[in-house]
Amino acid sequence: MSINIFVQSDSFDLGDVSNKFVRAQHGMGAVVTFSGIVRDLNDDPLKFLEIEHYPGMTEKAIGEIAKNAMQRWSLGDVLVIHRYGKLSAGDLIMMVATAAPHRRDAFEAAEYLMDYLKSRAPFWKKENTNTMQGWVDAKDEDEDALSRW
Amino acid sequence: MSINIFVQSDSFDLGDVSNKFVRAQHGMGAVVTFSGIVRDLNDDPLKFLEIEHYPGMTEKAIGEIAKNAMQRWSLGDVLVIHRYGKLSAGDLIMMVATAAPHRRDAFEAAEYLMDYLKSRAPFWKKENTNTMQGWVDAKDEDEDALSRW
Amino acid sequence: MIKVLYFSWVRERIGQPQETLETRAENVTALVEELRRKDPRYAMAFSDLNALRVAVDQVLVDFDAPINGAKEVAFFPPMTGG
Amino acid sequence: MIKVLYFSWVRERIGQPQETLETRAENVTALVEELRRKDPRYAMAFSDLNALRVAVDQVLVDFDAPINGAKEVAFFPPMTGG
Repeated sequence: MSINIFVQSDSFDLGDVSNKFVRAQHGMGAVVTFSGIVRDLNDDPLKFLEIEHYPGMTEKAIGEIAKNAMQRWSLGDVLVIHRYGKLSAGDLIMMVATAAPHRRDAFEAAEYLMDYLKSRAPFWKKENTNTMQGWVDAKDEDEDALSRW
Repeated sequence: MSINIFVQSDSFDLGDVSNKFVRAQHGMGAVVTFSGIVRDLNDDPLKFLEIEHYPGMTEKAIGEIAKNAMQRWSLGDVLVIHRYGKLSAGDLIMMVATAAPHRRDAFEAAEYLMDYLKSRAPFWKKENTNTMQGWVDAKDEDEDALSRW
Repeated sequence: MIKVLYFSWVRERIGQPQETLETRAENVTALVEELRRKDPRYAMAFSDLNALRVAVDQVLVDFDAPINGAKEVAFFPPMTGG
Repeated sequence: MIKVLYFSWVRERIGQPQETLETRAENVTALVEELRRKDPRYAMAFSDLNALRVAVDQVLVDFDAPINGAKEVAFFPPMTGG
């Protein structure tokens, strides 16, 4: 039952990470992964997405979220990878992986991690196109999602 | 927005499948995968798990479940792989993958697929140990899980 | 003529995975009655219908479903996929 | 001496990512008042506290949180991770 957190500018290989994650589990019947992908903008194509973060606090905040998930559900390992820096449409921004004896725990823990990462981990996104650059606003629905837990 | 279903005795590579699945998506911000793993038994080690299925109906039933998910959520592709035959502890039994513009749809669709696969896709599991062999009973909680949808 | 399939412990109790039958049964329940009379193995396999599920032409149905014109009927315990 | 960090558009409006300040403010609100008086750029960045979040020593807190003994205070808009 270990927590692994990587905050990095480098890309990562979802497949490779997923396979290693599954192989490291014992007694677990369920593994859930979530991957976040940079979406293109509809009318004004994205040149790049820039992700800023707060070094130090980021790792601390994600660590707290993961620890809370571990206490709340019966889990094996928990993994979080989150990138910062310049990304292009189609790039993987981040992923989480959760393992559990039973599927419901793995699913709920992954959703919980995502809901908290969205609005409690110190990342900010700036979209850059040929015509504009602007910070992505936080959505009310992301803040509201926390009331579920 | 395509549905891909594979019912097979061969093993599959979760990582490889996940990477190809992500690369095939356009305009999707979220990909969720679920993997089911053969758990070992606590006291009496598993020699092997045998999965029987109903050829023809299996593909049809999973296809219906996936089509219903497509209608219910805003999704990109949906993938289901389910193995039959002899498996050992630690082997991957099955996986689902869902893509969606937003995370909630990808998560809910994956949970929906899993809940229906559990008790509406014609598979049966027989555990074989050194001292016994027996069919795995369906759980009431799996039947109850469908009431959520 | 109708094809009847058995899976999991239903198959094991009856001793074969499938058979082809001549039947005048109009629904699943009537077919089950015919099968029960064939042999004690069938009577045992079909002793508790609550423990069984049935599919007609590969679609899950209730035991009062009609089977007129159906090509295949399958009997099995509750499914355990995933 | 306290380190003050700015992220996202707060950093852009203020024109620097961080600075070290001598302050006698006892809580975040008092520190914000001092910063507002420094320069119009600060006044603009801190014009609507509802649009801002604050962390003291890397933990998210409310604006009435004390900063006595704190090493760093960070101001930023609501986070958009994931």
